[in-house]
Amino acid sequence: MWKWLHPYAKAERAYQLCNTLMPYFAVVTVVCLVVGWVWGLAYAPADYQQKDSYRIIFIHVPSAILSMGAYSSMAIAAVIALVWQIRNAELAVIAIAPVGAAMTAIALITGAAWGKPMWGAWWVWDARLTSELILLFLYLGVLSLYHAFEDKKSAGRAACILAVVGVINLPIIHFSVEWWNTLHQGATITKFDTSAIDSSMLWPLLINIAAFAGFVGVVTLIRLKNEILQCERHRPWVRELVGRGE
Amino acid sequence: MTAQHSYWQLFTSVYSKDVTLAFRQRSEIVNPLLFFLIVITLFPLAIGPEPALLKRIAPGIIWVAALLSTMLGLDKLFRDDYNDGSLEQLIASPYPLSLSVLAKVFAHWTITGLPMVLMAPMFALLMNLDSQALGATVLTLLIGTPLLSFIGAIGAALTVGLQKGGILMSLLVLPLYIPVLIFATSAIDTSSMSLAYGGQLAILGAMLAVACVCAPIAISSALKVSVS
Amino acid sequence: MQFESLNEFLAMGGYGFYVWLSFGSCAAILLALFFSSLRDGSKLRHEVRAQMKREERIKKAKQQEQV
Amino acid sequence: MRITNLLEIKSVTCTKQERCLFESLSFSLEAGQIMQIEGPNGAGKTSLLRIISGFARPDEGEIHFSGQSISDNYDEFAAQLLFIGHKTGVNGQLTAYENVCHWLRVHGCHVDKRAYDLLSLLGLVGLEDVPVRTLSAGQQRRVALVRLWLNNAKLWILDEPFTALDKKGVKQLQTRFAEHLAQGGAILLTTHQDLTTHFTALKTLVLEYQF
Repeated sequence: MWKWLHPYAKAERAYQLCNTLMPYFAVVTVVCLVVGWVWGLAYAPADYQQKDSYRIIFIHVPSAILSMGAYSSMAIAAVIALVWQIRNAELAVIAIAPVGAAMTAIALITGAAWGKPMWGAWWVWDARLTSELILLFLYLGVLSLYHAFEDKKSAGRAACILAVVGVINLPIIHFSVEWWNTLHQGATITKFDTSAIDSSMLWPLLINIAAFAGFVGVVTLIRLKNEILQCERHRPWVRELVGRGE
Repeated sequence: MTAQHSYWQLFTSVYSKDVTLAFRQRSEIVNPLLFFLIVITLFPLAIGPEPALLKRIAPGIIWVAALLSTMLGLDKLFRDDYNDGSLEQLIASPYPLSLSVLAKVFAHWTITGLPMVLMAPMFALLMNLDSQALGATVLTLLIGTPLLSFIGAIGAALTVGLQKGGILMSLLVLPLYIPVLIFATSAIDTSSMSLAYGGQLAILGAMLAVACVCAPIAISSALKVSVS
Repeated sequence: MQFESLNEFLAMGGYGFYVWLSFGSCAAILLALFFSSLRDGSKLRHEVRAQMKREERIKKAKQQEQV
Repeated sequence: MRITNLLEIKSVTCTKQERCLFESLSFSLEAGQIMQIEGPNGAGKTSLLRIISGFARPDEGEIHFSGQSISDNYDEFAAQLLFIGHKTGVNGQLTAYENVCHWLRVHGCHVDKRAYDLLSLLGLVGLEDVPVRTLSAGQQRRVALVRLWLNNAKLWILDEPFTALDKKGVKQLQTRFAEHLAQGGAILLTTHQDLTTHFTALKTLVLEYQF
């Protein structure tokens, strides 16, 4: 596998790989997003307890899952960047971070909008929401650290180190927040019992998760392409590419 | 000269340099303590002096104050060495950088954490904590403050090369402090209800052990990035 | 279809504000991220092109000087 | 037996802030050689020295010391390296003697009375136990340069070692250079002044300012 993977450490090959992968992700995103939203909003049956307000789940859960997923893939890229000193992995970290932060922000906003009709308050110190909030801080930390450095090479490596430190801490934070929550509130009403979910609701949820994953993929690829161009802008291949009007 | 002997020599040398410097400028030791004291004074003034209320919120206040006063010294932890070039000399020494870093973190703890632990009984009295909770406060501070120094040093190492790294460092570090805060305050809470709080202390101890091993590696690689 | 009319669909059984707030802000964030990423890319290409033209002008000026 | 090619720079490229400082730079340094790097301000002299010392990473290329890449085993290389940069690593709050002792311990050298004698040799008599910040710029630099007499490193990398030194100091330093070279060491330095002593094994490298 290593032999197959190694050429992609070269910037030009990575750029081409982004280009080949992008259409697949784009198709998945567009199709799933349209199907998922229409199905979720209009066709899925209403929940017998939460009525139509539960439809927020079709974006809340995917964005929450993807916010964690994006962080872990960012951390994996960071480990690769630090251990094998592959510059493209560093760029990938920087490309994923804003996308992950956006996912976290969506999860927080939708969580609040769901909390208001369910709990009567916009913000409840619920374990999952609190973890999401801390995750947002971690994302913002990586981003602001990257932008604080003038030299982008050091910036990339510093952001990678912080991402790895963050991912080691994330399970501890998550666990401690869950534990703190049970300590202070007793067993709170869990928003959604996933085991009891009916297939008429599960399918649109899964499709929406796929749509969000596709979206994260597409935007990450676009941003990765930008980062590669930015750091290779003096290379002949970039000039040729831009000259061709691509 | 055996290798072990010289590792020890490196550790003591780096440690004693930082501690000596701190003792020459007393303010480095005294200021965080004063800050700690003032923050604790502010709370009763802000929310009222009822003993029961103070007792209820004391663990949180003491620990938040401890977090903030640890942050005060962190910015200076690597800043002077970075500015005068000592950091480069440490990197270019034949010993692993993580060992020198470990010594520096211990020195930071001796300067800021240890005085807080020693003064804790007094703060606990101010906040109306009873003797059980007082023991827990001292113990959690004893295990928790080195942990704060370790985690904070990662942030300090990442931002030492930046002109205005201080605020950014607090942004990076404070979210990572959350587990320490949760377990430490809950240990004090539990103890004031006369329950066993060994579990929380054990978790704090485990986190300290992990930080002891992992943090120096992260700190030294962050320092190498900052120096380049 | 769960809803009889468009009005009912928009009302979402009384929860319309919250549901549409969530979906609306979600769509806004997704679109903003997508288009800002695209715009960054085209800005970058523009800069590279400008840099190439600048270099060409310098080259030309040098050649003319020599002549 | 002499080790030839103590230090080898293999096609090193460095860009800073979108500007290419040097590209595919290669040279080597043998034991007993001294190399002076020249060039205008901003040509990348300091960056080159920092890359060779292993503080910064080159964009491309490798540095080999005694046939081994320095990034593979940095601590082993560091044991053979003495680096004195613009920032000398002398702490202003500590005294001259404390500074020297701390440096010696951190670099695994034995601390003995020689340090004290050397301070007086370098014209710091009576200033050994005064905080360094009260000394003049030249005297502060001497505190750092004492290291040249106290180390057993093969390779010296010195960034502008003569700054703020008086004529006598410059002369003393160059005598020490000659001793080090005779013992089979190598020196890499940048300076805007020309060396006054004649070195037979002197190489010069000129870095041009590139746009």
